[in-house]
Amino acid sequence: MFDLADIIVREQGKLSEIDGQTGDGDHGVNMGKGFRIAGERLRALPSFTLPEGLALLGDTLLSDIGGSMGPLYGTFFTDMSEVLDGKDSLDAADFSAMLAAGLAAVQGLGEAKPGDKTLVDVIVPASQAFNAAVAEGKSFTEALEALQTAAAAGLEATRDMVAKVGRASRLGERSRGTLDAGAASCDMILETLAAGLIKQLAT
Amino acid sequence: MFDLADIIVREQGKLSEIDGQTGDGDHGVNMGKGFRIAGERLRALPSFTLPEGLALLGDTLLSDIGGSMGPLYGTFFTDMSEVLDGKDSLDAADFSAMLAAGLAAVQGLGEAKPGDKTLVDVIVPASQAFNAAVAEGKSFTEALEALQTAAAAGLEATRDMVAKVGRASRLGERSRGTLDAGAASCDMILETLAAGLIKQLAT
Amino acid sequence: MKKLINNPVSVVPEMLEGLVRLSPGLRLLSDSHVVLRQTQTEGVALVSGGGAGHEPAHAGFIGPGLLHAAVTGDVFTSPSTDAVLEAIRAVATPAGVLLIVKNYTGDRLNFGLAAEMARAEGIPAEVVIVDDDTALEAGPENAGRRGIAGTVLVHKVAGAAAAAGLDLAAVKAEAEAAIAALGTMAVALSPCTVPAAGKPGFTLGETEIELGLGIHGEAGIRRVSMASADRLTEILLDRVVAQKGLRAGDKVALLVNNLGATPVMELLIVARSALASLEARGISVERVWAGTFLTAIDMAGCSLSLMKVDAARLARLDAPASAPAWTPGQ
Amino acid sequence: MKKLINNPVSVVPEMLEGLVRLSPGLRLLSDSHVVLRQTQTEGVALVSGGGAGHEPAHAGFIGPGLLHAAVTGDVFTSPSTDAVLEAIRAVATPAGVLLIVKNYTGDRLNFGLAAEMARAEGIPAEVVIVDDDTALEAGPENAGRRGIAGTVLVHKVAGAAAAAGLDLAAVKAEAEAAIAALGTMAVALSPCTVPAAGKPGFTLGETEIELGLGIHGEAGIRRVSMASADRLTEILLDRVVAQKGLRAGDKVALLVNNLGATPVMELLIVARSALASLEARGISVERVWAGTFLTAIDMAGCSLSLMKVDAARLARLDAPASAPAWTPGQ
Ligand SMILES: Nc1ncnc2c1ncn2[C@@H]1O[C@H](COP(=O)(O)OP(=O)(O)O)[C@@H](O)[C@H]1O
Ligand SMILES: Nc1ncnc2c1ncn2[C@@H]1O[C@H](COP(=O)(O)OP(=O)(O)O)[C@@H](O)[C@H]1O
Ligand SMILES: [Mg+2]
Ligand SMILES: [Mg+2]
Ligand SMILES: [Mg+2]
Ligand SMILES: [Mg+2]
Repeated sequence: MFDLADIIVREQGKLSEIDGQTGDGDHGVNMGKGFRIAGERLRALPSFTLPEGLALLGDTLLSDIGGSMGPLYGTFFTDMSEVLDGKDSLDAADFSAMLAAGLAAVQGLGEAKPGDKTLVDVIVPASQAFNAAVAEGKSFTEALEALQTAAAAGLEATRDMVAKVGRASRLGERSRGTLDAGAASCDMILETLAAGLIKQLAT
Repeated sequence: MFDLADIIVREQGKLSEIDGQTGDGDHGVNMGKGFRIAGERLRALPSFTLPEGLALLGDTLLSDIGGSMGPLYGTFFTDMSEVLDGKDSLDAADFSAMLAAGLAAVQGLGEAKPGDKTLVDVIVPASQAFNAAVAEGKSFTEALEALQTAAAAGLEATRDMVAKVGRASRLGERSRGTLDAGAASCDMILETLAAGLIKQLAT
Repeated sequence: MKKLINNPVSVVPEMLEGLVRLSPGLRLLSDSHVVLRQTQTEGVALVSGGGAGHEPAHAGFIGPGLLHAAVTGDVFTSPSTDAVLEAIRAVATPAGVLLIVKNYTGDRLNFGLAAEMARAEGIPAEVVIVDDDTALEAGPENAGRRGIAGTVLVHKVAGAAAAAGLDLAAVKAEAEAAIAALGTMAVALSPCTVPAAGKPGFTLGETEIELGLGIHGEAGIRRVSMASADRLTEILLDRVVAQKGLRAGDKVALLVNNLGATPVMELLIVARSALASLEARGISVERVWAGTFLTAIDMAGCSLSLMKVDAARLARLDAPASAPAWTPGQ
Repeated sequence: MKKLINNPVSVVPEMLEGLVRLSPGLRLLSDSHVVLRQTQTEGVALVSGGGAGHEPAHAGFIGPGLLHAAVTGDVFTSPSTDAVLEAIRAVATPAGVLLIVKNYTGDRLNFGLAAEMARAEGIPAEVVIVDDDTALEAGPENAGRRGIAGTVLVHKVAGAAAAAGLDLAAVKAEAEAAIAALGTMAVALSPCTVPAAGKPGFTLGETEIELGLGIHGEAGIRRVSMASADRLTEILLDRVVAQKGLRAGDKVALLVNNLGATPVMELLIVARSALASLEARGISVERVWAGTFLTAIDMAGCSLSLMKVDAARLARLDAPASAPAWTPGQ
């Protein structure tokens, strides 16, 4: 969880730069603020479980950052946390359910479909790759690695998309040719979460 | 008279540039507008005497241009014209009286003393030189030539003065080192008037 | 960046403090960026807001006959769901609350979620979405038209309807009808600078201007060469008139809005030009405003809004109202 | 130069036409740049004016309780004697006319000559000279302090005195006392561009600002590095307070004025800062305004004016008045 907060805070300049190409250039500012506050709150706790950490992150985004990412990522983390409620450690099935809940939250609120050039274009292929790996009998760790690869590819695929929702959609065809900012932060988030679990599973 | 209107219109860029160094850079705009309108009005007349021409110029400056130069040059020309009233041609005594009336008008209104860095610093030495030449028994033409030399020297002398009146006076010491805009236009006016008379006297 | 500020992170609280200090009828909800009336009234309460940087909007339009509260986010960033919910709670009456929201994803989500939460608490809450930016084609392929300066006229219509004692559904219906009757288009002569960014959001050449830009410095629909005030006015009005289907004989209200750094001299010249152009089109301007209503920080340029009016809507625009940034139309 | 204009030579007539079209109480004297009230009143009439480029001043302050007419010259150029005389004739009553003139040679000469001519025609006419720019040392070695934004408060005091039915000598005396009680200082973040010149009158570096500049883009008293709003406010107030001999316990009116291109956000931050600073000095701000009152075309920056008030002068500032650019103090 700390890794998650740290990477977003560290990479906020890059995220804003991506947002500046087709949006208003504040994605990193918004995300950085939310994750910095959440990180501080987490560090103040003696200890916390993953669902507790996710819940705190979701709450912070919802109550403190505003913008479009506050509610979208806020409910994303809140709903993921609810699926895991009470659990101290999680297995592949939990993780899959968690991703599904996060995706449902984002789509329920923002109504973005795959291909609309948003974070959905990272969540969808990432969770599909994870589920497919599990179905093929791969280990949890292998499935998480598949998720990482798919998330990065999903981000890369947003480059050639035309935005259909959000601020960038007003540019129409001119939104093609650059990565999507929300997809970029989502790739960081999913890859970092997966890396944390992989590390945990290895010990 | 046409020469007078034409030279001011032609040199307006230069006058504004001088004004820009210590004032607000509009002396040429103001003067150019007044002399252009007066020139058009004069050209529309079948014929006019010198006093009639000066009166029209004074009226135009007073009613159409505003700024500080409207009233100062306006009464300058109006009062010069009144001294000559009804005269068709003029001698050295008339010319001397005319300059005295012009100076009195400018000083009566603007209260500038010699050395204050204004057009007064051209009128005073120019009329003194003219009167001295006449007193020495020089011809009208020679006296006019003396006036031209003195006007130019008077202008040059404003360079080292500190403005005591008008917009530039707020700069204090910083107004030293550049010519005065009103003195520059006044030098043009007196030299051109004198040149016209010299030409007339030669024919 | 040269700005009369102390610190980019404190611009929002400091300017809100300045506003309430200068406006005896307003107060700041403690520890928040919610501004509200000193004394609340019966009947439907109106809440507006959005990112900061649009001053005097939105808090400048709080007062009798207009808004009851405004929620301000960071510069160009929607306020959080919690902040909106706080504002709703602070002004809620049994008659309910109408949220006037501009069409941006962030504003829609945060105001929309807050309205849901309010309803869950038993507060009747409804949302209207303003999408007056006719520079853009709306369609399924994008997020629809943005809400820009015409929002101020929606505040006024809804504020008068609420002050007249209408119920929530009726105030909402009048606001929605006003939105449907409204179109705006803007031209920028210069970009704007977000204090935290410290540099302009885009660059324009010496003689380049941008048509149909957004109020957050988002790209416009077209970059063109500088033209005369008359010509630019014509371009803006052509688009709004065509998109809103206005015809000779129609009656409209006209709002000439300073985007932030436009001198009064230029606004008056544009207003004169717009009035002449509309007259030539046979469109009757029943009311007109020219001033600083909803800005994009320090952007030079202006927007023109037209709202089609009938006698009833005109009466809403004319109804008595008093707020720091409101002036009666002429 | 990017400006919403049609032609530099037509900015003045076009903006005045825009203003009167937007202000039903005002009209333009035909073929002139004189704006006056639709209906004139009994009693002393007030005439103000000067070069254009200071919008909304001066014509924006015409109306009941304020001015009766304003004469506008070319941009930054005093109107001609004839134009001023026309305005005087148009509003003259048997009670006479008071001319409110800012201390510039051109304005003094043209308004002064016009007053003389009016008297010769039997119209009682008096002149007061506003010289509130405390940035400058006044003395026999210069033309004295300039008149700047505080002029607007002089309009208000004199306007209320005239509306109260005082005679010419008494209105003049109140105006002169108000001028003596008034000090202003400005800071510019950017130069201004005269439309006919097409380029800025001076240049400022990326982080340079100018203190004590004039409202025509004349040089200021000092060029310094950009500083915080709090610090700049302190510098301006230090000077005005010292020059006007203000002390703890004194009561003042405060005018925070936009020089042309300053966003509302920044004005509010400066206003907050000025109120806090004056409070810390023990000087009681009885009334405050923050807005666009008297500008230098498109200059970014602001001026702070303080007018010492007692109960009588405060009553003049509070007296009812209505003009396009006037708002009641808070
Ligand atoms: N309706 C939506 N559903 C999901 N994601 C969205 C939606 N609209 C925008 N986004 C995401 O939001 C990102 C921009 O976030 P951010 O810059 O923080 O907010 P804003 O656009 O309000 O400035 C986009 O890159 C996109 O991925
Ligand atoms: N009181 C005065 N008496 C005589 N001449 C003056 C006075 N004040 C200013 N001037 C002259 O006016 C000139 C500036 O004229 P101009 O630029 O047209 O007017 P403004 O200063 O109003 O812009 C100065 O260069 C100076 O010669
Ligand atoms: Mg963004
Ligand atoms: Mg000048
Ligand atoms: Mg944003
Ligand atoms: Mg001038």
